[in-house]
Amino acid sequence: MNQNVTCPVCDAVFEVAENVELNELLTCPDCGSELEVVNLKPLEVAEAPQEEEDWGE
Amino acid sequence: MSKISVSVVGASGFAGGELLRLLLFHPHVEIKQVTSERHYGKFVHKVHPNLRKICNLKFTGIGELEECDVLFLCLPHGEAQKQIDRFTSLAQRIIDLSGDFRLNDAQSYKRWYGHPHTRPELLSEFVYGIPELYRSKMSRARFVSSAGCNATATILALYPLYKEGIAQRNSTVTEVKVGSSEGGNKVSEASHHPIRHGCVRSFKPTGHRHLAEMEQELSFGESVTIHFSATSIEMVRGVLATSHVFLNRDLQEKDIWKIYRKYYGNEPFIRIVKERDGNYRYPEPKLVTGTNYCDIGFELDAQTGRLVVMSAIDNLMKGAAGQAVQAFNIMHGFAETTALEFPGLHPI
Amino acid sequence: MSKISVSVVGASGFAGGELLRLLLFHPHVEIKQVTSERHYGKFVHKVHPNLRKICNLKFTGIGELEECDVLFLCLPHGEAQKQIDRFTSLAQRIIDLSGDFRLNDAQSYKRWYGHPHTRPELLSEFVYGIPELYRSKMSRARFVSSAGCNATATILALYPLYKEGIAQRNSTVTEVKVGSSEGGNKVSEASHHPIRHGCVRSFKPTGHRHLAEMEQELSFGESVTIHFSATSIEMVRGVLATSHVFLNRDLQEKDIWKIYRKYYGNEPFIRIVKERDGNYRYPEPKLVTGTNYCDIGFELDAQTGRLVVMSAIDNLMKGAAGQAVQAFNIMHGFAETTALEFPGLHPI
Repeated sequence: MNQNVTCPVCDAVFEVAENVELNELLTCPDCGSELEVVNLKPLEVAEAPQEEEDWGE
Repeated sequence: MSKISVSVVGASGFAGGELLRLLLFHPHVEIKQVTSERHYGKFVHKVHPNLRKICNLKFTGIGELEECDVLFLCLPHGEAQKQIDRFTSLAQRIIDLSGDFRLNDAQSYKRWYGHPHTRPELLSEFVYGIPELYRSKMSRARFVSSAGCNATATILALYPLYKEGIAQRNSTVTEVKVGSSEGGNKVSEASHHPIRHGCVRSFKPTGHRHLAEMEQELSFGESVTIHFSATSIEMVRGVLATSHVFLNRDLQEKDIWKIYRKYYGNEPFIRIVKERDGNYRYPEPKLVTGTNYCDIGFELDAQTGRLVVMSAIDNLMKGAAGQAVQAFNIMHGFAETTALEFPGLHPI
Repeated sequence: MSKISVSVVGASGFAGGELLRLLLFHPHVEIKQVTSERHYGKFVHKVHPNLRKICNLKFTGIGELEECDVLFLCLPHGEAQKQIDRFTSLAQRIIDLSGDFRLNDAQSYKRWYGHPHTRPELLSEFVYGIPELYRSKMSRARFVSSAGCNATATILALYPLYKEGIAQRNSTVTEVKVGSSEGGNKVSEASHHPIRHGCVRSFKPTGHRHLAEMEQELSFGESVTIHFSATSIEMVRGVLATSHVFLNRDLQEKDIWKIYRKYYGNEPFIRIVKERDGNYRYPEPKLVTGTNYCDIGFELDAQTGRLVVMSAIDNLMKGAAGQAVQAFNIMHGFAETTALEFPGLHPI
């Protein structure tokens, strides 16, 4: 049975596979943020650090 | 299910051509007549070359209009008002793409267009043409007045914020960057290629007519002022509206996401585009070219309470013909995306 | 009728993205897997933003490929050759969009690509991917090798003239004007915007690889030479091939019309565009952007016997993904225009 998790960045609620592992990286389907599983029971995610690529002029 | 007979009045312009492109592929539509005085008797594909080998219709004259189920009006400013009785006698439903019946209030029309409306009593008969705001009224409407392109982009960006009352009402500054097709197919010195090419032209720093619709739709009973400017850039189709909204309370990014999701989460033609990486992190007009999408993105400056909202549309699609077909689908109970499925091109 | 299961190998490039755009709207197709090593695990719409809200697929790895009915290969040069046995074991039919299996003759491959072909015995198994030339062979084929974009535009323009034998075989001069998307999505100094913008860059005055296919398809058993050059201009999608053909007999304009009508009169994707007035009198690449059309026009200089033939395509559509889907439709007996109905935009 899949579990639901809430994205800390945009508050979207999305489904995650039941066998998700600690420190696994997920992508929020709404805002695309990279999230890291920081706790399994209860399931918790936090924003994964992303290096800032340059973009634009 | 028998097809809906549709005629397009004034179909030689860019919006009329785009409408034909969509209607020719609409499964429930039979195009009956297509009028243009200037191109009377000519093949439609002579004026709309993308319809070569697809459409063998010829332009007929407005005087030869016959009865049909739905009339789309793509006439120059003021013409729809003049001939409205004739049109309403010919068709059960009318979708007007001009500005004639967009405003609910005759005084506001006179203020913005400089002359009084000739049929003020009809203004309230027309539903304002943004489905995301008036879907239920539209489903029962006989007349719809399609919204202006800049107005559509700006209203869709600001509507949730003004409805929730989190914006300082009279502080929003909006600047649209627009393409040359907004001027229509009438040629002028200013649109002559060697002059127009590469322009970053501040053609309306103040007093743009579409302001009337924005203030009408964002007022919710209390007067509101939007500080609006328009700049044309090196583009044919496309509008990017950049709105600077000054919030009246402390909010976080997540709160803004929640508000937009609340209003637009289930909308088939609105996408929230706000990404941390990649080449297209905020709405980009070229990506919605030919589609009926309005992409909306934002960034919150927490220190100053300024929320920058970006909205991108194709002025000929969500800003004109696409939105008119969306309204047509709602008025007839068809799936709203019918004939509006084109996803856009990348790269373009 | 159950759907055809299709996987796209190497789908993060421009051609792969265009293929997905078409296949996602193909009524008989079920997309099974989409591979990209570089973007493994990412949403497809991160790389192809026009597929936002339309496709929730994620890229998988080539190592995880499973059996399916049809494999589209969009791999870099040489990769299809290397892994062909694995691919033929996974799928009944293969459509390869690379240049690996375009040439029938191993010697010619070595001459043009500078290294020997690793699986020459398979070359004759692949049908060359221009449906207008090989429709019946394609309908029975297991493998098809999609044609190059410049080659497609040039071959379709010249084929009727060479087949009828009215051209001086080794005198034709062809110059293609092309857009930046031909270079694919790999970035380079030369494609850096401040450098690439506004270029009229003679990047291949001689020795363009696609020449091999042109000479192969226009030879009819006797060797032929096409004098070919390529110039990139301010455009993203599009090819305009301008061919100067020196006729070997006195002919009039209507003879040329007759020849083109004889070969292409019933072709769904070829339009003869030659008009005396209007803004688009000869083929215009921007008008076929996003479509599978090849527009062909011509002008005869009776004094000198020079026939100028102009042909316009979208290099990502008729020059790649569109033509691959056209072949797919033929191989499966579907209507050839299935999922290829988009008429193009005007103005654009």
